[in-house]
Amino acid sequence: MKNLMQVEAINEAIHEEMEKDEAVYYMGEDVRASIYGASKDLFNKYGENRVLDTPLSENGFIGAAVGSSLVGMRPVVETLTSFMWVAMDQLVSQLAKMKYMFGGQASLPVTIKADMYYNGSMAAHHSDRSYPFFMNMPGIKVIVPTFPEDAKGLMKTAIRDNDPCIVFVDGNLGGLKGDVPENSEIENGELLIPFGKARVVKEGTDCTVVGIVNSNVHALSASEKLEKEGISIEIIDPRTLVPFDKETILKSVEKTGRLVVVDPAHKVCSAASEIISVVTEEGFWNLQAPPVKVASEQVHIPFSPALEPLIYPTEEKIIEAVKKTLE
Amino acid sequence: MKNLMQVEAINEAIHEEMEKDEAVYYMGEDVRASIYGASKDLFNKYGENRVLDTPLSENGFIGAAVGSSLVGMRPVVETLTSFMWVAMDQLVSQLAKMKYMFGGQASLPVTIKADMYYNGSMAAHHSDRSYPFFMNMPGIKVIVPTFPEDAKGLMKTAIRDNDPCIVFVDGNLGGLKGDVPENSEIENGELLIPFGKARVVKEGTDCTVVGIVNSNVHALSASEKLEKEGISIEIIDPRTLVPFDKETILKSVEKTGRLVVVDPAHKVCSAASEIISVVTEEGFWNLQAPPVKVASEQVHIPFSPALEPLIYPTEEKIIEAVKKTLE
Amino acid sequence: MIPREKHILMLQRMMRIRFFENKLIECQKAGEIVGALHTYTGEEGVAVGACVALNDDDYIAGNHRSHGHPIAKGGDINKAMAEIFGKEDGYCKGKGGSMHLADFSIGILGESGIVASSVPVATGAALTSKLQKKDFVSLVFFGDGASNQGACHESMNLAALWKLPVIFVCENNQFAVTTSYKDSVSVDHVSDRASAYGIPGVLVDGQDVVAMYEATEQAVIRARSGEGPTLIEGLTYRYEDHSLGLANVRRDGNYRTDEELNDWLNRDPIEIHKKFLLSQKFATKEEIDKMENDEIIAVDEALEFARKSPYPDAKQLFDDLYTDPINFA
Amino acid sequence: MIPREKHILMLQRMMRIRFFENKLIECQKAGEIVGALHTYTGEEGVAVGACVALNDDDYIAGNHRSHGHPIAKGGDINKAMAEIFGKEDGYCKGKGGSMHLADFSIGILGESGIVASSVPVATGAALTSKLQKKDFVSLVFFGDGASNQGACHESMNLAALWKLPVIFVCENNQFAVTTSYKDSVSVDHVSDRASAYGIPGVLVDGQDVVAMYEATEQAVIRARSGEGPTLIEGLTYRYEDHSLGLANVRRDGNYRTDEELNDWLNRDPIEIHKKFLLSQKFATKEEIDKMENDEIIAVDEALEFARKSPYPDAKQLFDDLYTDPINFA
Ligand SMILES: Cc1ncc(C[n+]2csc(CCOP(=O)(O)OP(=O)(O)O)c2C)c(N)n1
Ligand SMILES: Cc1ncc(C[n+]2csc(CCOP(=O)(O)OP(=O)(O)O)c2C)c(N)n1
Ligand SMILES: [Mg+2]
Ligand SMILES: [Mg+2]
Repeated sequence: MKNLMQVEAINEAIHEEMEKDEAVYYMGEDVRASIYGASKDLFNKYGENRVLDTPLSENGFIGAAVGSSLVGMRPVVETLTSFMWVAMDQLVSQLAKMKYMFGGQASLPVTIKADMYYNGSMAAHHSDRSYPFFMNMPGIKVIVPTFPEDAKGLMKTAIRDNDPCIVFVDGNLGGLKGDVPENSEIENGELLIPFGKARVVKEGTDCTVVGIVNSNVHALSASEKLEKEGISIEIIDPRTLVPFDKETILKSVEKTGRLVVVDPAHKVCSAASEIISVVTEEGFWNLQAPPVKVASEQVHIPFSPALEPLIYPTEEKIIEAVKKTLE
Repeated sequence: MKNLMQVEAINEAIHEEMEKDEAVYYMGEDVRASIYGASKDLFNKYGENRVLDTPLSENGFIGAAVGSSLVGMRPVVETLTSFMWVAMDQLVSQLAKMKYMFGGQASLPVTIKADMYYNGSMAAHHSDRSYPFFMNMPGIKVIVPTFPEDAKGLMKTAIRDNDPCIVFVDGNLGGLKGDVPENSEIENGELLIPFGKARVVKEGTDCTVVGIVNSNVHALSASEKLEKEGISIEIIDPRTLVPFDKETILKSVEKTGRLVVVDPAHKVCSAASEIISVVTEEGFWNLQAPPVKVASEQVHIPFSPALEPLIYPTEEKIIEAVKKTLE
Repeated sequence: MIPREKHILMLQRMMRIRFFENKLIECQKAGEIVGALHTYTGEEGVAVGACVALNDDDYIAGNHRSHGHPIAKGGDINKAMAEIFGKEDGYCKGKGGSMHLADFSIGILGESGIVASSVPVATGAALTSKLQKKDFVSLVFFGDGASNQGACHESMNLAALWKLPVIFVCENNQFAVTTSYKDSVSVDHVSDRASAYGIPGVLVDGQDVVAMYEATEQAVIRARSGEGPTLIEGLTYRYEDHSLGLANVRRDGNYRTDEELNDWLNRDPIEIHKKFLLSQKFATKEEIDKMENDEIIAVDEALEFARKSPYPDAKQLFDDLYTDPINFA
Repeated sequence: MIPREKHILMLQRMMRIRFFENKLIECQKAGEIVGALHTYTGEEGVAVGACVALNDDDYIAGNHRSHGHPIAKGGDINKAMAEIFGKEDGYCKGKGGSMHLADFSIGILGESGIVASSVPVATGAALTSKLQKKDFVSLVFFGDGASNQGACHESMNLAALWKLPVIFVCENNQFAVTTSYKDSVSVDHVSDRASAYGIPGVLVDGQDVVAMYEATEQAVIRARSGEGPTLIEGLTYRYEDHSLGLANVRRDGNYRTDEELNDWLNRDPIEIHKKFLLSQKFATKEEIDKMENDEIIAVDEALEFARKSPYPDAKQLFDDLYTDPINFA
């Protein structure tokens, strides 16, 4: 076991995959200088043919990644969710649609590492959390790691996956520390976390709390406080939203009878909306109280540190929501 | 009263608003030739300074519409939902965010008429139904007319509204005929349908069916068949998804105890998911059965006429869903 | 010197496209084909000249006007026709249709319904060639209208910077639907824009298949030797209106005159090349007639093939979305 | 001939920007400011030369490096400072912050955090001028890095086609974060790309505020007389690293040398203009010292203003999203 920050765990995943497979290359803006940390030492180690600094042309270079993947490469592209709007042409019309449209001829092993720098006084242009959109649009796998171990294992699985994956990396979790097993401690020698399998972060009996990215951290601290009041919550991290592990959540709700979904995306048409709709459709008779959504307020992200924190799910909002289900 | 097709009703709305206000202009690809019908006779009537054919640069010209709106114009832009991906930069970062980001200084009276040509063998690149995304992203009003009267009245309201509006026009409804009141028959002389007020398309007692765009047509025919079996459904057309008239739906579910939401968008994170999540959060105790989502299958739109119709909500699927709520 | 076989091949492929398209026009009018149908008649010289200058393992990508490119590259017209009919034996098992033909096995990376959207993709294929030190090139077709999309700018800059072996071929058929390129491109020629990237820009008579071949050949040599991309503009004309699937677009607004169309009909790329072959004694009238006849038969057979092919089965709906089926929410 | 007052005004505004930015740097280091902070020191000549050549009712739009532009246009530094502090009296009531200053009342249509994203917007403001037969112009600032975005291509083409009164000002400060423009722009100069749109492209020494003024003045004349857009490239340099808010970016990878920085420091736009004023006897040393002092005081007052301004109240969170509050699902 070693104790790593999430960003270090992701960096390790990329190193291991680049080491293992020459077809993997890393591309993005200023990735050689590693300005966001995840590409640390890649350039020194793998050189200019495998670590590409791009011009400021996200649509162009994401499209280039797509094209290169069709004929033998396995690109890993670093960007921010907020810079993906300018690249939606290639993300939607090509990356997401191409395989199906061509009857399966295309293989698109592209991984996009999309950083979400919300909650850091970056204002509306830099704080997007756009995974609900990519849940609605078929064709891409939507990966939402929380803990360092999962971040490493899911990133490795994404790079090895033959379908397009977007790994949404929560900037609030970059410094989150956690135990990550050494490869020598793992049965087959490497950490690969499968897609579509939720993690039960904490078992509990009174209410199921599903958390997306940073929400799991808030849910854990809420849990401690709730415990003191004799309330036991079960925390579930879906880890991937496409594919989605419905069963683990439905089973948990069968046990607890209650559901709170915590999601830093804007609340309307959020991942939380989807999860609540699915559980009510399929687990209705197990629900003993209305499910509660704790998601971001339906407004853009304001700059002011006096306003921004009001937007997001917090420990307090989770506690309140859980109690509401128990009224 | 006159009997108009939806596309004629929309054309009438644009004519009336251009007549009334010199600041309104119409812009898009080949709009002078009116290749999609809605801009019929605009060019003859208002000339080259008010009806602009653009180069094939959606990001550029939608951005130009945005900029022009900031300093006095009221652009109406015609495009297809599928061509909006290339323009997401301007739609999201400017059109949706600018007013809030600048503390209210910006006023953006932009109307986008976004045609959805799904269900016409146009394949994956031309069949998008992207309103769920614009529900998730704050800042834009999301208008989803069904019947010709509403299409005219909502289009006029949109053009007159001081906020950005996207009017999602269902290509399947272009030829749908309906009665539209003459201006002389209307109290204040013109047809303006307010945003955020649902239309009760048909009253009923056993199950509430919420329909988005073309789904209302299917719901109406389903209703006739169900009636013969003694099942009475209440059909509600929200008409606008942002703002959203939650009350009318909650009240209806209070009466019927059952809910089916019909939505041609991809089912995951759809408008249907959102509506179901809201009704379960706020109307849980009125529900006598699990709500049912009838939305498009989670797959891209295939070209083949043997496959495409399998994707969308149909009369049969609605009948089945309604019966399921009554089991 | 272009070998004789290539000259013959170019005539053959042009004729194949012409007959293929004309057959589709018939079927479309008879109501046998659904959806949009953008035909390539009149423009055959551009795609054929360009593709015949490529090797089999070079790549191409294209756009909504999508039948000419794959046929020019040597695609299978049975599969192409079946795809346009939405049938199981089509190139994409019926999932793509007219606007999305593709044959990865012979370097056809696919047609794209969103204009200019293939341009970055083709640039990316060229990036693989460079990174893997291969020597294949990649060529992309796009229209005069599409040239105004930002995707073209970004790709040309990237390709020029990284010296990627990609060839940008603008098919300037004078219009984007009803809009003249003079009203949408702010310089005289799309190829003039090459200077903005420091790459060669070549203006070619697209009705002269030999000229297209030669320009492409130069670009291929440049690309394979690591010198980077070339922008070629082929001046051409489409005989039909924009899309047969949208009847209301046809001639609407009188966007072009009969005289203009006639002028171009008098410079038909197939007729020009036939004359060239005869004048150079590369083929006799009889040989050409025979070729023509063979192509007519091949297209008839393709139609038979398409008609006979079954529609895809409902259970194929979810195939090919991901490598393996997955669970959604 | 540029009137003396304009020369004086240019020095004033450049000094105001310099002191404003240096004050922010202090506050940032002291932890008093949160978020990203992209400073404009070193580049003052570009924005000031450009903006002083405009009228008050002309429009500008800018980017993430966002304080210099509004100050150059005559913006209120109290409101600008308060905004950067996230306070209620800020330009955007604290909602925008450093990257989104705007003052619609004096033609500042706002700074944009997404690079190149203001370029179409400014083009649209110019469209209003044309459609309403007004005579205002619109000017947009963007970086060397941003010039590679498709938005620039689409806007320049549109503006050139429609002869819109817009001026595209590329601030070539040599880098996008750590990436040299030589590694991101495939031609020698961004201004070389003007030929791709048939518009004038002007390369200017951005450290010479007078040269920037003159180039802009020419572009304004052209724009107002209906001849269309101009692309101006001002060569300049940023003294600080990309963003003070991202400490890990600073000098990372040694993307530039101390020598290079020193060479540029020796060509400081403020010092150059001071010398010019003295040499032309437009101002005495004492007058300049006095101006300098006044600006220092003004910036100190702005800081006081910002510090004293209250934070916005929680109930303002939902204001300004729509014209009137609406109901969501
Ligand atoms: C992004 C986008 N905008 C608009 C369209 C609709 N459209 C399809 S083809 C076309 C015209 C294309 O003109 P050009 O690029 O010159 O190609 P041509 O049809 O002339 O071969 C248009 C406007 C589209 N498919 N994609
Ligand atoms: C679309 C987009 N991509 C990336 C970024 C991140 N980013 C912000 S500023 C910047 C560099 C911009 O360089 P340049 O345009 O030259 O302006 P400068 O900072 O040098 O003034 C980058 C990469 C962004 N804000 N928007
Ligand atoms: Mg064309
Ligand atoms: Mg720069």
